[in-house]
Amino acid sequence: MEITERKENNVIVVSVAGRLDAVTATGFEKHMSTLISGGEKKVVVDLGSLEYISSAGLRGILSTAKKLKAESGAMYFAGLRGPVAEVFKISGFYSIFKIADSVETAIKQI
Amino acid sequence: MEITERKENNVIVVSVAGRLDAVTATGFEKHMSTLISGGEKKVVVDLGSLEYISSAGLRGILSTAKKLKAESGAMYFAGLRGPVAEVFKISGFYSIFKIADSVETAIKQI
Amino acid sequence: MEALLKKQVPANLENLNDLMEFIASYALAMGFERDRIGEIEIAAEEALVNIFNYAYQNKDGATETGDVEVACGKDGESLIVSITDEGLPFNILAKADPDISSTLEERSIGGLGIYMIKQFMNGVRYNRENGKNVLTLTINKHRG
Amino acid sequence: MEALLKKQVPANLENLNDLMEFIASYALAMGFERDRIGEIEIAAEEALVNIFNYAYQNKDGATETGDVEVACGKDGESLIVSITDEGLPFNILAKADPDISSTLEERSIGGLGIYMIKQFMNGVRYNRENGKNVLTLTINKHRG
Ligand SMILES: Nc1ncnc2c1ncn2[C@@H]1O[C@H](COP(=O)(O)OP(=O)(O)O)[C@@H](O)[C@H]1O
Ligand SMILES: Nc1ncnc2c1ncn2[C@@H]1O[C@H](COP(=O)(O)OP(=O)(O)O)[C@@H](O)[C@H]1O
Repeated sequence: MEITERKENNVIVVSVAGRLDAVTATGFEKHMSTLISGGEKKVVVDLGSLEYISSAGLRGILSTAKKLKAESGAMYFAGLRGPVAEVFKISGFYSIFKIADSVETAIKQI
Repeated sequence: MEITERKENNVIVVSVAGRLDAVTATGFEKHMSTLISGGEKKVVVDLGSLEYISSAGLRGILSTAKKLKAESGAMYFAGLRGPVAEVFKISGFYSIFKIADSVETAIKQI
Repeated sequence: MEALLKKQVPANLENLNDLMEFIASYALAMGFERDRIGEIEIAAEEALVNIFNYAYQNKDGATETGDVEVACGKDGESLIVSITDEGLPFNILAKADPDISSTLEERSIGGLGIYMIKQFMNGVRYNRENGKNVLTLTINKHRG
Repeated sequence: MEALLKKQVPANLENLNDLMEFIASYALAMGFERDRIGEIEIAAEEALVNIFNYAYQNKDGATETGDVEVACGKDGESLIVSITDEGLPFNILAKADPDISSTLEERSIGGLGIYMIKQFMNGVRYNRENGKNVLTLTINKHRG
């Protein structure tokens, strides 16, 4: 897993590439936790280069979302494809999260 | 399936023997529905001679319970054993229904 | 899988008892105990009744006629029951379980059938082959 | 089941990547496609991580050491992955699925792992044999 970040106005775009699995999910969760503690309120998570996600990754996303919600923040996911989109679908994540086709759309709508 | 009935004061005791399955459950449901429409409010269902229950039987019980609840009635189950008790357990019926060891206890408590 | 016995009948409730007896007597011959046979019957009934009710529905929701085939066999000490229909593709493994912790008011009336299949069987396998659904249940002498 | 390959390692997260590669390369050799291999990896990861986390817990909740064995084999066109541990008895088929329709607030953080195993696999079988849990996953070239 590789995490890269950029800021566009008041929106932070976090791109997660590679594998979000039982080995790497803790790193993701900590990273996101630090962002939220640092005061970020508008988060776009770009999954366009994510190849693999298991329940550990979903768990990391769920707990991040709960933390952000507690701070009245907002989160968007963008760029989901193939297996990652499929996992989001069967886990019901499409109905609990805001999902945009592209990072640009997500930034506009957040 | 065989249904027999007796009344003790204002409590109706319905004994269901044999198999409560996809073939017989409709008969059970209709029978119970008639009782409830007839004004019975305290129902003890004696399952001591019930040998087999499938989801069709559970469905019949759930819809009976919902009808009775709508009429502010009360229902107790008594005499569960072996496979029937097991099915009640795994279906979570022990936590939504009142279950007594014996018909006598049920009549007292209802 | 050895010692295969098959039975093919039209997929409707009238044939349930025959199919149940067919399966139960095979299990009995293999030396399964009475309570475990009850669990096998429940699982088989749930799968069969679903085929009767849902597999042969057409677009208008009307049920068309179709057959169901039940095969019994052994795999070592285990009983294998496989159920085949030519209806709509349907994978019970992928079907989410009902919420069994909800209250009576919240509880929906259905959804317990597939749940019980998974509870009672040791193995559940779904294959879609040549336009057929093949559900294979593997059952050990004890639920385990 | 033919062409069996086995790998036995201590049941901890450090060995996850090795086991995943072992399974993925077997599936690749059988001609499975990339996306389907991803689904197999998810299922295997979920089962393995649960064994790392829960199987060897003692009464005090502390995790003791123990091994896990992964075996890959074929059954015709299907891949068979069987995972064996000597931990607490645990049958994933009997585990109720999470409620995936609840809202973010209501949703619990866990419980999705076993659900995904059932979603992605064609067959799931659990046996408890001689103090061992044997989980056997049957996987066709395509999920459907
Ligand atoms: N063979 C099948 N074909 C299509 N849909 C099915 C089939 N079996 C079950 N289903 C669907 O799965 C649901 C759950 O089935 P089940 O757990 O047996 O409970 P119930 O039939 O009481 O609702 C059914 O309501 C139906 O929508
Ligand atoms: N091998 C195992 N032994 C004992 N308990 C287990 C085992 N695997 C899973 N469990 C139990 O089943 C639950 C659900 O597992 P799972 O669906 O993988 O989600 P999660 O591990 O994220 O909670 C776990 O929380 C645990 O209580």
